[in-house]
Amino acid sequence: MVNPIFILILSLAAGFLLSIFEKGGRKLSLTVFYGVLSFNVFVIAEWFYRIVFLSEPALIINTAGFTAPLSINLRLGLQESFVLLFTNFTGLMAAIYLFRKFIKSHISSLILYLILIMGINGLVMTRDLFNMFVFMEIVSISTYALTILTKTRDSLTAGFKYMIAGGTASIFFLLGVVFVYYFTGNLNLDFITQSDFSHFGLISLFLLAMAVFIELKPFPANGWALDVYQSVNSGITSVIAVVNSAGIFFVFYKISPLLPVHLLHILGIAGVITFFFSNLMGLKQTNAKRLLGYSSIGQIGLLVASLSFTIHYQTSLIYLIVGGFFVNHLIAKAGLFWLTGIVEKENLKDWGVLKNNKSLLILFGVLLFALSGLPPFPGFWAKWEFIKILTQTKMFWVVGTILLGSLFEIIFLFRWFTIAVKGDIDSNEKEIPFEFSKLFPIALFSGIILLISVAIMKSYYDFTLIQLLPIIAVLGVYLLDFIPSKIKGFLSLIVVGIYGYYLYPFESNLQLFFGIIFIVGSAINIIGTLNRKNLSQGFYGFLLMMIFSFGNLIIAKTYLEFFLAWEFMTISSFVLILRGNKAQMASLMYMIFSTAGAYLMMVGFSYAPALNSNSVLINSIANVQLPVLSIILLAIGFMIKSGSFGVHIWLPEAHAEAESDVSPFISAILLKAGVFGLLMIGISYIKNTPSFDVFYFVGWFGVITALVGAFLASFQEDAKRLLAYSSMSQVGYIVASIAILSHLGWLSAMYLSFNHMMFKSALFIAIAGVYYRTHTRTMYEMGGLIKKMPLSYITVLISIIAVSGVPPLSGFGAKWLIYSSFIEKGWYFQAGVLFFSSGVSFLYLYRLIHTIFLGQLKYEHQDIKEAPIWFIIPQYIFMAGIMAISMNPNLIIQPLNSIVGHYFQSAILIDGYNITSSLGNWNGNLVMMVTMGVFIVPLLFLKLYNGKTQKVEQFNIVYAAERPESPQTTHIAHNMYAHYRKALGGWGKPRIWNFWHEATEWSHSFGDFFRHIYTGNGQTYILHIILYIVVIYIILGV
Amino acid sequence: MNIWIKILYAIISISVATIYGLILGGFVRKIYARAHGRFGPPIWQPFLDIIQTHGRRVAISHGVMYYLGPVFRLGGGLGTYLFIPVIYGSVVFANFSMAGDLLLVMYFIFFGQLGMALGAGQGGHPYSPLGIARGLAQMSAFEVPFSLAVIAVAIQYQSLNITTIVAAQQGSILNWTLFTNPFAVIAAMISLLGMNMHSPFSIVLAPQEIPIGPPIEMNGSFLGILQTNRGLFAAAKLVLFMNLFFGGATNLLIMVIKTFFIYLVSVIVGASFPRFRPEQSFRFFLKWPTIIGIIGIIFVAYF
Amino acid sequence: MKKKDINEIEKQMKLANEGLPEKERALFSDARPSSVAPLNKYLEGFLNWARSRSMWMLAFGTGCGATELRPLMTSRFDMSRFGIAPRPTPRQAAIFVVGGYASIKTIKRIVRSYEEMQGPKYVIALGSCTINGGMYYDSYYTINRLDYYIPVDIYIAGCMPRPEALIAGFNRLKEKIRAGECEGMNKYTDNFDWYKKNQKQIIKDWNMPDYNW
Amino acid sequence: MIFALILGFALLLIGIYGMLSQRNLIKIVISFSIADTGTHIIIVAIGYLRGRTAPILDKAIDIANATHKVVDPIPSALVLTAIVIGLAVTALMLSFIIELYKKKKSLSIDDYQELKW
Repeated sequence: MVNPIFILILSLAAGFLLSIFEKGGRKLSLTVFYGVLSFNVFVIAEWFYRIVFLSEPALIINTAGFTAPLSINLRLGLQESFVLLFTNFTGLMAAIYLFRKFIKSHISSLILYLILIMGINGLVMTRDLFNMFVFMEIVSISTYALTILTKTRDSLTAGFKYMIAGGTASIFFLLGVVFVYYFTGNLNLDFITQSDFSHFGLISLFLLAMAVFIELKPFPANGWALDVYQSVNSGITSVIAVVNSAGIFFVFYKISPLLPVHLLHILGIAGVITFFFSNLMGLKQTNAKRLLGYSSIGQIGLLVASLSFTIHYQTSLIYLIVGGFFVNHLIAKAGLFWLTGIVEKENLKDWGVLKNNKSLLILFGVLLFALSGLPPFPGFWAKWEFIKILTQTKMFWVVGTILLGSLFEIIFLFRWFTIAVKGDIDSNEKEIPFEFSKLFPIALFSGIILLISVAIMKSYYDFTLIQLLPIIAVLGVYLLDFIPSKIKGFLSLIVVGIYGYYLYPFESNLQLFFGIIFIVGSAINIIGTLNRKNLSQGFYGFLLMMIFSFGNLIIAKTYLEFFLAWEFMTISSFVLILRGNKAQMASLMYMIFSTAGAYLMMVGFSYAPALNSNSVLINSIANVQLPVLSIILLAIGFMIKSGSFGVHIWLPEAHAEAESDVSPFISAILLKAGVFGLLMIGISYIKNTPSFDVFYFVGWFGVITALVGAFLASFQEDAKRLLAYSSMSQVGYIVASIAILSHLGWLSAMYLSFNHMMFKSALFIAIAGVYYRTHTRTMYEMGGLIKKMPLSYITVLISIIAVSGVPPLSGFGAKWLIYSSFIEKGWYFQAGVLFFSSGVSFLYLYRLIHTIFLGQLKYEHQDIKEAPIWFIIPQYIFMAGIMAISMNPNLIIQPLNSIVGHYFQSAILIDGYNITSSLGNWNGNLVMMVTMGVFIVPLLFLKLYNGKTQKVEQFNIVYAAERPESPQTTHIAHNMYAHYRKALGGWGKPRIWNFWHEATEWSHSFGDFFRHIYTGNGQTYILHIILYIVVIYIILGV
Repeated sequence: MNIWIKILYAIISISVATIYGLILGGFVRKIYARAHGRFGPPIWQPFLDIIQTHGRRVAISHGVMYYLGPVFRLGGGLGTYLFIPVIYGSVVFANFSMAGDLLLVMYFIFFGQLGMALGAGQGGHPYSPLGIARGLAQMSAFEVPFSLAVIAVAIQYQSLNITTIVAAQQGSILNWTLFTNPFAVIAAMISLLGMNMHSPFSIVLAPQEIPIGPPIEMNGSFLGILQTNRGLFAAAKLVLFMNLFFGGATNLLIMVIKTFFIYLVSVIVGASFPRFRPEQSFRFFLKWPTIIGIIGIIFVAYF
Repeated sequence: MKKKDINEIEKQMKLANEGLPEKERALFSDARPSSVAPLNKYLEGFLNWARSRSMWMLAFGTGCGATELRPLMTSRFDMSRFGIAPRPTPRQAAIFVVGGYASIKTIKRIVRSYEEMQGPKYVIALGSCTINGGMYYDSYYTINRLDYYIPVDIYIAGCMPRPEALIAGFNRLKEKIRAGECEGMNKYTDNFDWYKKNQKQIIKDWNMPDYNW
Repeated sequence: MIFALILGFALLLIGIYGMLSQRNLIKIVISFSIADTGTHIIIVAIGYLRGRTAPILDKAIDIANATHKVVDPIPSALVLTAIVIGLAVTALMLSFIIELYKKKKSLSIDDYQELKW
């Protein structure tokens, strides 16, 4: 137990003595240097341990034998020890990171570094404003000097700008301090209260706050900081961005109780604006370190905002929110800055080199996901609670700005990530050299942030193991990644089986139904992945993560559990999509749209009233009256996931570019998560009808989605894209049926969901098999494969009949239910649109089967074989399901009838095989029998009456008395529905795509426009600072 | 009811419909010929053609789907017909209409078309998919006014059951949907023009552009089956329209008269107009008849 | 012979298809056509009756005689009253009307189209040129006798024959079909090698299979 | 004292104006120094509390009430420290300028704006 004052003393002493030690060689001085840094960490760690776990009171250290206010006092409480532990530890790590640099550099850099750390320690602990100024200046001067550790012209310029900006800020701080003294006669924070200040005295606090605030780099008075981040050595940058920022933020935290609420709010809003604009400007940034700088500035803005808006809430919440943002941002940022130093690529485009270095890539991923505020990282929890507070206090503008800013951040961070995973690299690119001293801190920080995440989940939220399962899956499979992928696949199958068995005792049958779609459907689809030949590193981990999150979605008991599972689902599916060969753009779009949806849902859930039962969400939400705003936001969120019209553009890309055995998961199962969510809102909706009929519009969106999806599918050349749009269309039907809010409607929605899961899985797996053999997805490059891949053909045939709704297969049941429900409800025009889209669906279905399997076989496909057995097995499992339901629709209709019966009065009568609705009836079995009959009779007739039948080959066609030139010119497949496109005229333009494209362009242009205020001229930056203070002053209106 | 008797009735019903449909086809050719100032073939010419095609000694087949295509087609025709109650109150001609309602019939129409499209597709001839692409596109377009009309009928009678719809139209000629909901009937009749694929909507078979389109490779019995189906399917569609919009029929004679006049509409239009280009046809269906269909729905639902 | 034996022989008698490049061989059927015996008297008679009354023709405008085919469809001559109907594809046609002189380029197409028709099939040769070359008797690029290349059932002489003559020819063909005399298809398969030899003698760029199914 | 205060503020404003208007790096540093000095003068001017004595603990002051009788020595200490710090910063700035000049042979701040946006 060492008095923390020794940190200061020892550091200072060592700092002075280092140049003497240097005489004994660099080894000795380095030993002393690292020894002191470690000592600091050790001392603080011990104090932290005592305060947190042994509940010791905060330590007050009086200096010079006097009590405060006459003397300066230091305080080491919970907050201080936490911040100090963090800063000292980061300082040590950064020093380790800089080890190679420190071996060679001048001894003064070691001294400066020690003094810097010492200054931070003092800054955090001191309770005296004057002392604070001194420490701040110590920190600043040592930082200025350290900026030129790597002496380049850029770092010199940046350092100079930094100095004049910092100097200006310190003038204001000095003025603030002296005014505080003038008005209160005191400089000790423990002895000053807000009431000590007259109205006029607020000016002193204002100056003080502004000086600190300027050091925290608010937009737009922060150009100097960006330059520093960009140009200075990564190790030092990490110290400036993390250690310094942490210290200065803590100063802000210390003086914040003094600040009047409205000033605090203005600063909070300034923080939000900073967050928004720096992320907006980050969009256009291509320099990795400067980008991190933008992100850093933004995050600090968010940190300030979170502190300003939550300061009056309970302490544990502040710890979670502010602490969460703090830890999350700083750890991630430190790690990322260090990474930039290792990769040494300035331009983001060149970051594809990471692809060859898996361990760096993983670290990069962890840190980036953390920085983006995705679960399980602390930033997620902080954001969730923060948004909740803001929403409940109806600060919607702030919420919107923060979330939009976060979205921009997601965009540039994930663009970076996708480049790192999938970007192009030079073939003569050198391997990234391995340096333990550089890698170690990053790895350690990644580990720490994961540990903190788990700690928050376990201790603050009390999550059970099952909620942690998605993370455990990823980490667990990562450890087992050396096993061949087939074994991993079988293991996954078993694990999913056990997981399903564990989940099985559901509270409601609705859960069971979705359990079957999610878990059983996934399990069957896993069989398709067994075809993988190589190690498939990381694949099964994220696959399991996705499946577990599906499961967790349906057993979620609170909004947070639901949302957590939702986010895990998004993350895992994003990674899975990104594994595709050309999936860079696709996965990015998926991530952006998913995140936008998730943010809307976050607000929606935050605004929803608290649940008051311990039942699963899907049950307990029935007792809650969701406000209209919540319903709208949640509905949009879910509809983004289900690919509704307007927000569908991610869908075809993601489905098409994902690996072909991943697509069935995305299309057949993932989209159902949105369906599940909509049903969940619906359950609340029917019990507590809101004043505004949101679902009427949802219904319209559903039918338009169905129509547009069908048209878009018809105009695709890419088989998987076609299937993707088909999914969009089908889910449109489902969404519209849910929106009907009637027994028949929900029956049809669930029936179609189940059916869609089966036939779309089968279709995607079949196409996966075709792709596996032909290596192309472009349909017109195939053709005539029926003779080569008959089993796949049969799957596709049965599936497209099921999709199209042609009797006697199960698809007709869906159509019958849907139209009956629409007409029953009185949604006549919607039904008309659905009829139209179901007519259009024939176009793409025929195109799919014809251009791939019928027509002319190409030369290069003359000796391909049937798809591998692992693709055939799942297909035929699904086929068996479709045929069973087709023969006996009661297999599914009856259970669904009872499930939906919980929510609505049953509207159908089941009598044997006959199902009667209020409008008509349908006897699936009889239809099947009659169809069999009318099929077999002509077949026998044909067999009997056809003369000698000669089987001929593909070129034995009449061809205007000529012979076909080549299969390519004889196969009608390219732009098959050109005439329809022509007929549609202006309606066929990709307006939605253009809209989002324009939105992207505009936001990038705005970002570019705003970042031009950073002219690079130091004087302009000073002007910004001064103007900023003046403007805030005017707004404050003191 | 004994299933065998049911099947026997079905066979009778189908035979009547097929013969009627084929004769109707012959009659139409006669009408066309007269419009051209010719004598034209005898009315029973379709039968001769069918016998002749079945009498071919050799037939070529491009594969399994090609073989099954016509089977699907005729199956579709048979099924469509079998799910429609042909004569109101008749046991023999009730067919298997208890298996489902109007929606079933509407979707069963696609059964044959899809199967035929697949068969033609395996034929490997470029004109087949061209014709099918036109056909499918046109179908999706004329389905719009037709489905709007069907919705209007469903609203009007609060039922999708064809027998119920027919029953509601009994009593007086003014009870026919034609008079109670003229807009829906107009929309449906225009889409019938498309379904029957006479000019100006004969873009699928268009012998001058894409020599006969989908069935270009069809020969021998394959073609014979298709021709048989053409008669049956025409009869089925006409009976459906008669049931939905023209009061149904209580005996065979009325059925023949009504369906003949319904068909005459297509024939007259067909004999008077040249062919549309495909995109003109799609646009046409998505414009005027659709608007009329919407008016039809508004008319029954909100007035 | 038993059916099994026939199959066996057929298997041995695959066509060589030497005119085709290697990679296209699999794209064309190499089955050799075989003759099909008529059914028993009554059944064949019935079918022949139907065939004679439903004459689907492939109106292949090979030469100038094709000009005379068109008026047949008009209201003046109205061939449809005889059950004659044009078909757009050889697959569905039973009567091949060779409309006049056949140049070597055309004879290739004639052979191809003829072989693509499904039997029983009949050939009407129009105009003198198909009989003896007519005015092209000494042309270097026109064949003189059509029935060296495909079996012809009816010749309609004249340069050119009027539509009335054509109708007379059709009626004569009708009678021949009724009488069961038109077995040109079997003649072609029975003398397949002879016909092929003749065809290949004049068609130099033989880039199609030996029999166009 | 008021005069000192006004002078301090005047110097501060002049310094800031100089920092904003001068293009020469050295002149900017000089302006900064002027502003800094202005601040120091302000501190000195307002650091004195009217009616209290110097913070020297001798007999004249009752030790128990010392906190209410004496002027806190902090402002004076503050000024001293601030001067020292200002000096350090100025020195550092000048050394940066030297380095910059070595690199680019220019003293105009306009020549050092490659880092931007």
